[in-house]
Amino acid sequence: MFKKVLIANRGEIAVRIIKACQEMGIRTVAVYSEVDKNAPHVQIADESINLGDPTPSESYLNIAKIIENATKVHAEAIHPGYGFLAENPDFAKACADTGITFIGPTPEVIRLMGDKIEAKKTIAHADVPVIPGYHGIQQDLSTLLKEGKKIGFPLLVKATAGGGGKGMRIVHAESELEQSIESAKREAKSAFGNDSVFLEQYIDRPRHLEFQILADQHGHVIHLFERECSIQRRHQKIIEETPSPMMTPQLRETMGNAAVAAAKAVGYTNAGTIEFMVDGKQNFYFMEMNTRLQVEHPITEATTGIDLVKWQLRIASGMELTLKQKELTQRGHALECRIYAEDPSNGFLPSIGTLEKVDLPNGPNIRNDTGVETNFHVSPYYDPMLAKLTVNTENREESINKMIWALSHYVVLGVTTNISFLRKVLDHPEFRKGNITTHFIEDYFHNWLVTKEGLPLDALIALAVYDALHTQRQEVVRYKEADPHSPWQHVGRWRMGV
Amino acid sequence: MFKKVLIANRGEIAVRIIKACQEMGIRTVAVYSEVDKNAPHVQIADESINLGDPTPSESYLNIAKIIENATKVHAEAIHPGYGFLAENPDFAKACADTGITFIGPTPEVIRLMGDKIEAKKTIAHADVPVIPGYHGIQQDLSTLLKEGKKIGFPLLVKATAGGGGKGMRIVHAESELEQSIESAKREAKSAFGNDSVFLEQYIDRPRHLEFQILADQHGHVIHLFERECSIQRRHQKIIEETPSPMMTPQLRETMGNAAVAAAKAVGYTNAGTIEFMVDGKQNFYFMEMNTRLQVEHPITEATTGIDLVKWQLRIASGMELTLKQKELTQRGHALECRIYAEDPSNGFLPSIGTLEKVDLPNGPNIRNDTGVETNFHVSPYYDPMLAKLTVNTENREESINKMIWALSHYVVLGVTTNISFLRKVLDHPEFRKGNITTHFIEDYFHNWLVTKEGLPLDALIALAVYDALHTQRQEVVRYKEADPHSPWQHVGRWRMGV
Amino acid sequence: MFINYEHNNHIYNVTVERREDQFFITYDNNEYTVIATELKPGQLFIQLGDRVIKSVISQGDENKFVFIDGSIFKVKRIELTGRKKTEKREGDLHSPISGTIVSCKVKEGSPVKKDDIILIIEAMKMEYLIRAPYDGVIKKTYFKEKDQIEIGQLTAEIQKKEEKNGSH
Amino acid sequence: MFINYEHNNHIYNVTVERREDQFFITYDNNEYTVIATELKPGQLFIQLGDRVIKSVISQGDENKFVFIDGSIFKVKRIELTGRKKTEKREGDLHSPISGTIVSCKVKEGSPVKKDDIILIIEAMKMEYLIRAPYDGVIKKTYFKEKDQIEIGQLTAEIQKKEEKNGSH
Repeated sequence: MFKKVLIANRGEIAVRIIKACQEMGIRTVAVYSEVDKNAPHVQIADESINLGDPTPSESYLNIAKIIENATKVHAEAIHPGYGFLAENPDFAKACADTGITFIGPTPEVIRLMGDKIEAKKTIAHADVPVIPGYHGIQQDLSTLLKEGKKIGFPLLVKATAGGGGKGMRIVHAESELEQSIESAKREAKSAFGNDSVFLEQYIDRPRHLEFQILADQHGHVIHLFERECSIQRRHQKIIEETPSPMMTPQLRETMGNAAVAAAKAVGYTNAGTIEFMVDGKQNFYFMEMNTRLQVEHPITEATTGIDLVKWQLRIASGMELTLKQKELTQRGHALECRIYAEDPSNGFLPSIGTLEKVDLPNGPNIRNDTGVETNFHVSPYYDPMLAKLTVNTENREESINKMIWALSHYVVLGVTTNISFLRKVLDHPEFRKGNITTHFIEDYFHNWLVTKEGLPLDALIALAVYDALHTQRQEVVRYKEADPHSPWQHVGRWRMGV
Repeated sequence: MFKKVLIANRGEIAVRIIKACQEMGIRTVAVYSEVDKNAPHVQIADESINLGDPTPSESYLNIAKIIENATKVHAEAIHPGYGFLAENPDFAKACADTGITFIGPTPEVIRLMGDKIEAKKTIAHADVPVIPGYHGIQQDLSTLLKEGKKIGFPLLVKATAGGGGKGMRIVHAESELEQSIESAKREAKSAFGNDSVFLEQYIDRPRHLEFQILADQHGHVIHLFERECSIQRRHQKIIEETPSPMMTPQLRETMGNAAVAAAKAVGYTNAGTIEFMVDGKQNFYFMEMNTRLQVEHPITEATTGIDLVKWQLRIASGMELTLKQKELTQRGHALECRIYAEDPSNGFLPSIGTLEKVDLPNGPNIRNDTGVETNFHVSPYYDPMLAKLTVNTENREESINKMIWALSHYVVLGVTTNISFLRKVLDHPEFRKGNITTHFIEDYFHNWLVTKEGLPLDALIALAVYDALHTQRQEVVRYKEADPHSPWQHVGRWRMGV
Repeated sequence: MFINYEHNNHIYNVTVERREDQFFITYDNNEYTVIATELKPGQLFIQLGDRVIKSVISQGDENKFVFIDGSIFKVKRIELTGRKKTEKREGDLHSPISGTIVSCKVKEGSPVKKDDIILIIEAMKMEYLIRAPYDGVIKKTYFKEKDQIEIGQLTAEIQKKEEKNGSH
Repeated sequence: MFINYEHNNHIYNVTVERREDQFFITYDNNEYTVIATELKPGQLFIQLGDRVIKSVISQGDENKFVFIDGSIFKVKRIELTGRKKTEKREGDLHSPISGTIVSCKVKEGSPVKKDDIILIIEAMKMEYLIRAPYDGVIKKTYFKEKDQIEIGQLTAEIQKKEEKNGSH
């Protein structure tokens, strides 16, 4: 096993990986940009390296700087987390070239799966169903317009290098096609440095299901069952669960086998995820493979009892995957909510500011993954996801109730968050019934507002108490500053009946 | 299901029960004595009742006061937790007489199992092995001395009404017998109001194993596998784990069936625990039945995925136990440490004081059950257990490593705790091998000292930094108070080089 | 002590007097007597008769955040000194976010139709569009490509088509 | 600034000077230069060259508690003004805990043998025994049954057998 691992990431995922390493006796090295110098992942690591400028390209995305530092501190391996460099084949290659183990698949597999067109072609050869569409190299507007019309509407425009909903547009009518292609290309260029897009038949109100894969370097490949990730806003997941309320044992076996076949077809190693789109008739189509740890991996850990990050480390160090498909069990039900600094009643706009108070819910089977704390400043440089909240119980209904309890005790003050919104989604009758699709938020929460009503009486009472408790002190201070020679007699009005 | 439940307890167990109720939509009522008025269990409950005087008999043990208040607030049921009134048949009876559901077995079963003599006789009839001994009503010294000599040495003197090691003595030679009987009787009188004792053959270096039982009011009884609780100090458990490192599938089935038979023999309902003593040849003997939730229930919850408190509530409300023995699975490994305010290098003497800082470790599969927080005052009125720390992983070795990591990040300042001691026990080679008995602490940690060495350099550096940071501010304030007209010039010595 | 709280453009007038741990609060012609403790900074435990109010309050530079019963409210304490609140205007041309201008689609003098894109702001790797609220002519633009923009800053002014004179 | 820390009857002499977030510490003729931040009250993040020291310190009435590397040390900051520490005497007759006297086995004038029980203190439902440290005669008892006793209080005085004169 490695003696020292560098974690090329920040936030909750860096914290989570550092803890796994430390439990295994591996020394950890955090990297950080200026604005993160006191962030939790830096505090918890055994060593840390300042990468400087907070602009991602200068720090968390700077391959040369990270490799150079990893060499300097003698890190034997680098864990990329998710996002940033996790799916960058050049980074994986640069690690290999320097003799550092990249904790993930080979650069070739990352490159292949990163090219959404080639990925689909390769996977289709393994007899895994894919969606009809145009995945050609011709990227001129007229070709794309022509191919789009051939596929018909609705259709999807998506960045070839994409992920997380960036560079993605749904086109409902021919008239929108041109502008959508241009806008998707511009966003793709900015996010991935590559403006190539593909077009696909758009399935209305599908479910998003994915299978977790673990594969070692000795040819063993297993899946750890499904995750249902249909609840999305702006094409990004906000609530994930397992097992899926729509899943049957037969379909689970069929899809699980397809996922293993897909991973085998590309010679996959380490942890990865095969994403499928499922229509109303239980037809499923390969969408893409994420060649890294997934944000929502905790729900799989909760229901299988497996620690995915520890297995990533073991596999990367060359150990054999001793878990057997037949011995794996999926037990109970787990639910994850992503806590975002964003305003759900205003288009989910990110919210920036200082977290004046963070107080997390805790209790049996409540898991908090967080990279922030009281006084942390949420900056515009990085993703506005603050934390993840995961619960697991004996069944779906209990998980929903536990999650609602936990969200009701989740205190984050100083920025607007999606916490109240998540509670409302979980408590929606159609969600409770399990009738969910990727359009759930649009269908039921289109013009949602946090508070149509005004301030409740209890809030006014609490505010008044707070101000009565705190004004006195403030006013005394103010007075002192103004006139230090007669400290008390003018303060009367503010010193209430003591 | 109940609409409102009163929790007749305090500390971590009251907090844990309140959370379970709230997740199920049940309104909760906390009770507290004066010293607990701002305790976590009061903060989290929906309502709370002041019982007054902190002396247990005036508050948490005061049956009349609790019943009266439960009636006043219209609580439909009372959960007694563990300790205090949990195994008091008069309390269960008083609840029944007032039309309040006692969450536990019937008063008759509590009374029977509370009488250790009658309990053993009854259980022996169900063909469950018990240890040879004297369990007679004759409690005069000469009878006890005569019976003791008949059993031979070593033997055990134990309070009939006892539990938790109170009123218990091991007698190694005839010469110690008289004093031990007297001292056990005195302690039993003080703790339980009953000085009756029994004598038993003493098994040298046994293991302490127990089986968790759930039984509904419709005749269904299941067990939820074993817990190994051999690691004890002063006859009280401090580390528990499941599965036991000595357990085999065959023995598990035999003992599990014996536990279910014992529970059925007494018409048991709700959650309970059958405690066994196991000798070096895998012979097991029934010791006693605890007719309540056990302190160490979280390790069973972690490995079975079952929420025991929620099932207690369901069973008490008359619902059927839908869990089937065959469908239950025991997965992975779980470990619990009890965090005590006590000094392991000084005879485990309880430590009293204010918790100046509490900061708990967190991470995947780390569970904190706690009833204290920063600024909580640990008083001499109640048990010095502050919290429980539970971890679960894929196997025993990983659990030990995770627990050591968690204990190394467990901050409790202001009182002496057993945290460093627990780490040393877990890291002992014989513990790691699973070679544990109830004598483990005596055998390997008899004269243990926290620090033979002095203060490490890092501690001195941290202290110096701390004092440099904090002295300045204090001195400035002190100065200001002394002479408000010339605020800065005299402060020089303390304002270091700003 | 008289206090005015603003929440969602609504103003609440409250008075509070304190006597040790007792607080006398009036709102909307009702008086409430409560007993309160601040357990930890900002964490209040308030008893109003039989009822318990639990709340966590934080004091930012401008706003207070109030956590109560699982909901959070953003509230401003204001002085009523005759100043009128600036009303939110139809078709907001203010930036909803701090970010970078990645594209400016109009010039001063350009005619625009309702919902035309005026400029595109990128923040945290997502794009936000500022669209024309009505048909008209661009009177002034305040930003060009690559400029930084702060939340609330005005991006442009439009002369509305139907209007006779310049201001809107 | 000169500081003396006491831990386990040992005294450590340290000096510290501060310049912004830099601290110059000398101990045992070595100087250490560190950069330190107090992340949260009492939570220190200290860089000593390549090495990071993480510590949490609390300030009680008398003692400081230092959490470092998973261990906790109880330390007292003391002024060295010529006062001598009171030495712990052989056979401690001071109460190790605050509690209630449940039984007093001796009277003034009673002869006792080494390890005889002098009194029994109950605290938190457990019993603690005070035993005679040597053979002798009880010179004075300070408590009777049902009395409250505080940690550190002297329970009794014994006149040692071999000794010629009264004091010990």
